Amino acid sequence: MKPTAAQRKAMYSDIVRSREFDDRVLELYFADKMPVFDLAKGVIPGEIHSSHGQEPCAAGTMPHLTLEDTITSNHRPHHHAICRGLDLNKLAAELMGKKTGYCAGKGGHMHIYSVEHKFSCSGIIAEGMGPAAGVALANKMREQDGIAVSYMGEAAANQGAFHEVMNMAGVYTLPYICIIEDNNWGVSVSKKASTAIERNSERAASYGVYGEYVEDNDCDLIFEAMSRCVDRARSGQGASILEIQTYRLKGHMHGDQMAYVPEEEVAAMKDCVIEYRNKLISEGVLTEKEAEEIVSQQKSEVDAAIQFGLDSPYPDPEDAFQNTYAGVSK
Amino acid sequence: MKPTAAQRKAMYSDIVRSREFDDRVLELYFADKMPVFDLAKGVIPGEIHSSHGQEPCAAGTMPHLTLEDTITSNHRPHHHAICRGLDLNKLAAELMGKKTGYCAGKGGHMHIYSVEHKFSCSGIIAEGMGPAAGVALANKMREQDGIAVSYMGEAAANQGAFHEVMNMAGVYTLPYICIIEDNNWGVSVSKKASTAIERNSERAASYGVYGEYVEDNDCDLIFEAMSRCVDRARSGQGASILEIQTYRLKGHMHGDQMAYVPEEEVAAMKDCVIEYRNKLISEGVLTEKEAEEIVSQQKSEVDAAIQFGLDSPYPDPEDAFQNTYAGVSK
Amino acid sequence: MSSERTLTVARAGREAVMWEMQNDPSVFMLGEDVFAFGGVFGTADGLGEMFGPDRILDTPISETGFIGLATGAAMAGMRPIVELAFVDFIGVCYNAIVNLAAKHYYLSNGQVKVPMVLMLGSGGGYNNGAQHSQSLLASLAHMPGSVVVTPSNAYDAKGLMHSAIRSDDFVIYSGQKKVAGVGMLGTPIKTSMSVVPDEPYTIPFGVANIVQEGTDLTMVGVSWTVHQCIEAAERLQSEHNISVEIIDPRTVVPLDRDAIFDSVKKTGKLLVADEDYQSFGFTGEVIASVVERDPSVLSCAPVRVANPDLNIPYSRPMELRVLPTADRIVEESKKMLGL
Amino acid sequence: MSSERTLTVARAGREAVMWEMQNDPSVFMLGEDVFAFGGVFGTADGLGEMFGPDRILDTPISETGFIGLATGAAMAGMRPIVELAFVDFIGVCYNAIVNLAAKHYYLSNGQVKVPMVLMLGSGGGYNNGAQHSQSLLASLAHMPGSVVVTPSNAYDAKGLMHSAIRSDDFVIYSGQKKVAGVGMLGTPIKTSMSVVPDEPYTIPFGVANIVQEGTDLTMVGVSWTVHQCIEAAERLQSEHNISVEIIDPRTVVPLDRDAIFDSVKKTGKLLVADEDYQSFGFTGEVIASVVERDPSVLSCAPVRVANPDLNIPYSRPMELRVLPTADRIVEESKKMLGL
Ligand SMILES: Cc1ncc(C[n+]2csc(CCOP(=O)(O)OP(=O)(O)O)c2C)c(N)n1
Ligand SMILES: Cc1ncc(C[n+]2csc(CCOP(=O)(O)OP(=O)(O)O)c2C)c(N)n1
Ligand SMILES: [Mg+2]
Ligand SMILES: [Mg+2]
Repeated sequence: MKPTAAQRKAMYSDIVRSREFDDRVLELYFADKMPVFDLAKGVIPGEIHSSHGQEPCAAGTMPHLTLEDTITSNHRPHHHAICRGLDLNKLAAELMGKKTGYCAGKGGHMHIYSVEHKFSCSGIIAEGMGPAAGVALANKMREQDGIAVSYMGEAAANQGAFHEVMNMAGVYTLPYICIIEDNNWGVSVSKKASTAIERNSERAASYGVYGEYVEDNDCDLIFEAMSRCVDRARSGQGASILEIQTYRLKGHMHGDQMAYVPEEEVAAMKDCVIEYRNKLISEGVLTEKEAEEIVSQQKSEVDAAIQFGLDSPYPDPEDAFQNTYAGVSK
Repeated sequence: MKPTAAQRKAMYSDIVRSREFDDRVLELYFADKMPVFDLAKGVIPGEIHSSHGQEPCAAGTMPHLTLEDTITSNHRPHHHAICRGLDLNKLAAELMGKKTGYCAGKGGHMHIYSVEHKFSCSGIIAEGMGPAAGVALANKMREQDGIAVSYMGEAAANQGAFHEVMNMAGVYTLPYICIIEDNNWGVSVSKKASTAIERNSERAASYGVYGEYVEDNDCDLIFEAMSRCVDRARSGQGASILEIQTYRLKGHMHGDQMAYVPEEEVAAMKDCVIEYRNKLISEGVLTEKEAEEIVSQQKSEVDAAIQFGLDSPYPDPEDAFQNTYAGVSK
Repeated sequence: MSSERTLTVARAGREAVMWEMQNDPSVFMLGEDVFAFGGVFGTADGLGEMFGPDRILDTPISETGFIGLATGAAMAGMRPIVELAFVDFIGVCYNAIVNLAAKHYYLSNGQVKVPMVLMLGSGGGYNNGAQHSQSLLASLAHMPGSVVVTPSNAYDAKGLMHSAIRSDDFVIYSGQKKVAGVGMLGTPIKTSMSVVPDEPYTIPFGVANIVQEGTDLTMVGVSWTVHQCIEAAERLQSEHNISVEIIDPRTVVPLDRDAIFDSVKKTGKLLVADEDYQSFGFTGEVIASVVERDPSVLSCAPVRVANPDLNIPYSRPMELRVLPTADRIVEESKKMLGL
Repeated sequence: MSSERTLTVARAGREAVMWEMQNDPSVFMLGEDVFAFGGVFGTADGLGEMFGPDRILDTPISETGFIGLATGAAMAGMRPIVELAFVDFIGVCYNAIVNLAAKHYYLSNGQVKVPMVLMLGSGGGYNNGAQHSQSLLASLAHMPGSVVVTPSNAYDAKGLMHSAIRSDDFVIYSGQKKVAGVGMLGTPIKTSMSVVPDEPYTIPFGVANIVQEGTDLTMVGVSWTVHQCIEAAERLQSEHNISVEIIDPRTVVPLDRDAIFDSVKKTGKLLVADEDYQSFGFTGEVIASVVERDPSVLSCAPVRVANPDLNIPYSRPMELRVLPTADRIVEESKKMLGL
């Protein structure tokens, strides 16, 4: 299934929104960590893994998912959260550890939960696969609609959980899709140094599931490939591995200088926001003016969200003792 | 490489030796656990996983390995230990928890170690793969001869460790062979119910390693397949998965009634000791008389070993406190 | 109509599972060897036939995978019961237990519930070697976010299983293999069997059971060691006229520190028995919990009877040496009491 | 020629690694991001260039796999140093650590040695969320078969690293991220830096360091909490003229129980500070170790300052609330001392 013009505009809008958000976070991140850089300082502390360059992996896949479907993301969750439609205010506030954030500050950048969006993420590599497949299992058992999708990086495909969950997805014919965003790096280790074969989608053959590789970080190609995987999932044909060639434009986390990435590789990295904009304009789907409107619209929403976060209060220290158990009072 | 007549006789002798040992263990196992069956009772206590039916997987592969090579086995280790040439006396004694056993009673049936045979085994599924691949890595780093082989069941190929180690074996081009004894069952779960694809050897493609499937539990076929894997390992071509179709004749552990195995499947199970004997006799490699001599020779060695175990003393309770650390005194 | 039935721990727990499965379609079980085999320790005996393979789901040997799946199913509103057989296997799925299932509720600030039960079989004493005899309770109880249940008798097993399945929290339900009373481990421990009502009933988490009252010495045990304490107490009573109070916390998370403290306040003496490795474990926690309130309640040094930090040897005499048996408890008690 | 150099913990530890690698060809390092990146916490900074990719081996994100491989390499006579970055990742490889590497020596009755070092970075306090801030020491120290090392300063870091690499035992070398003094975590903690001799030297396992002598109160801390104790002690001294004795066990397995007991015997008061989850952990073990010898050495209830059994919240005010800070230690000490 090819995306309509409206869908393409929406995807463009989504990647811009995600990019604007990440740009503002990046700015804020470094603003108050000087003169001695300290992860613990500033309005946005801790490690931040931005989605710069990988936005199409989310923007191209999410249009196929409804609110009955479930998503698990990983340590690099901003593009997934934003393209899933999470509220920017609550997202920004969570990154700042504010009371108004999705988890009232308990989760942070790597632990964003929105139960209404059936969205969660976590910081342990490949950890999101099991829960996603488990939701798929639950839906299948209850003969209920809803598929499940997990997002992760190419390096995560060498974690044991990948193997175990994909095999179970195959055995139980689950409505589940494992999306692999191949940015060629797991922190500082290149795919070649960590992965015995070229294409993780070919590992689908080990699990009796469908595998597809999208060789360019392009919203349209991703949209089409995802439609095939989603069709399979919804029609009872089982699980897929969807592997997307993408680019990690700003290093593993904020502060990573990428000294280990060969110059030629850096030079060859494509910026999807520019590429897709040019493509849509050249194909007459979007005018320069519309594109600018989208950018300024998203910029202002992001600015407002950041401001919301900044203006929000911190939780009380004693809030740490709330919601420890659902039913047990210790 | 095809086995010579002498090698074939030796393999026959090995499978007989292993079978005789397991038969005597089985006998002893139940002899003193009545009237109320209790795993903790008797001269051989605990769970015992016998090798009945799987002997060729060890007998056909071990002839290619020297004392420079390293072997890790699993929870079903008797045939591996015996075909590797471990001392029957010490083996029997270890199973009885006697002071004269390989580990002076600390290890037991699932933890037999013989450093001179570079042999170890353990009870956690797929746990032996990492250490074997690690020895292979060490040998490669030191440019030292010696390959490493791990033995396990087909159900172990669904454990995350399998994936992680095989991928590393591929990435580092290790002189390592993973032997999968496919007896179609992991305790009570059939391969079909647990494994998304038919052949685990095909998973080799996920790791850039060599994969081979031996479709019959025959010492000669296994010998030949192993020679190809060993050649690759010794000549720097890297790792292999060698999958062997075999039969678990006596259930998962002693006491398992195999109620869950379909009758037709039980009926179709081949007994390698009978099959191979008939084959060698019909091909003129062995006479009936020679075969009988081999059996009685092995029987008497096994009997002597069992007697050695029975006659050996138990360790002192306080021996539990010995060899806790190599260098630390607590 | 309630008949007087004496059940084993395994059967009592299974009865609760059965009732919940019959009455709540969101409850299902998954794990290795549950469908046709009924669970390695009989926890699912007969359930396969009763509920079919879709609700009693056999899994591959992929513990990280299936605990991950169960967590997802629980997040989606199901109530999975995961059978892990040996607690020794937590090593291959510790992350799924402590970093995944045990963290969602808190990190999501209560948005995401994980109403899941993880069933484990712990303990040794039957010569099954170092990787099939461990207790490992502390490695689980140490981590926040889960409830840890350790029934010692059939009555508690059933009530706590009902509570576990109905709980909206992630509950680790740790059975002890010899306490369970499964066939292959010989005659069931007499004191583990109880008259069990037909009807479902629940037992609250965090409320200790005072197994017997006494005045001279408090013993705290969990699961198997409760019975070692009972045996030791009988001998101390009959041979030395010592009156022992025995506390069974029943759940180690949350731990009923009040009950333990109150008892020690009365007796002045504390012995803690645990099958797990001693250091950084249950025994230290119990002792610290008492003395951090008030060390003056102790009239002499408290005593720990646990595994002396050794990997578990296979051989019978050595394994018996490391187990916290009634013999060791009697011996240590006598020293404590100056007998 | 020995110059007076003040080093950070990370650099001092790395110096020992470097020396051992230069002098013993069987020593090598493996883990994620060690070659080009120098280790996430700088533990391998510069080593890649120095020793090349064959001795500073980058691995896939396959912790069970590479700890398994390292164990095998160690069995074959190599001396691998495994870099695991965050201790939080033990969840995915707990089996390889506690059931494999930690069991071979004992189960083989001493036939098979596993001379391997596992390096970990523990601790929070920099808003990195619940899966990148844990301490988890007890989950490792509870399991028999490994040595667990926890240096709090540069001098100890170097000496203990030499000891760890030369040891024929499996050694878990747990660094605390903020104690390490790595760039991205701000200014190094002053008291963690020390003058470090150029020459190699070893520090024995199981011998505590008495950080400072005192007469009124004993504080026991590990790694980061040693520095919280130092800060708290300074304030108690200057503001209330309280003399604190601070004990740093340096290795938690084996634990120098004698040194702790002797100190408490002298001061009569015990406070234990630990960044790990409180229950079933280090604090309970230390307290129990003292009172099981003689509870009468305590003149008042011992106190624990640890994580109050909560998953670690991301947000700064909440995270600070659960950390065992100097503030909390001062406050608790004052209560203890009736101030
Ligand atoms: C089990 C585990 N091991 C290691 C890490 C540390 N870590 C976090 S992200 C990362 C790299 C992940 O690479 P990839 O999966 O390709 O995702 P990317 O960062 O490229 O998006 C690593 C090693 C972790 N979080 N969990
Ligand atoms: C991690 C782990 N999970 C489960 C078990 C329990 N277990 C022991 S053997 C076994 C079945 C193994 O099947 P397979 O690998 O095919 O070997 P086989 O017994 O058929 O020789 C299981 C599930 C274990 N020992 N370790
Ligand atoms: Mg990547
Ligand atoms: Mg099998």
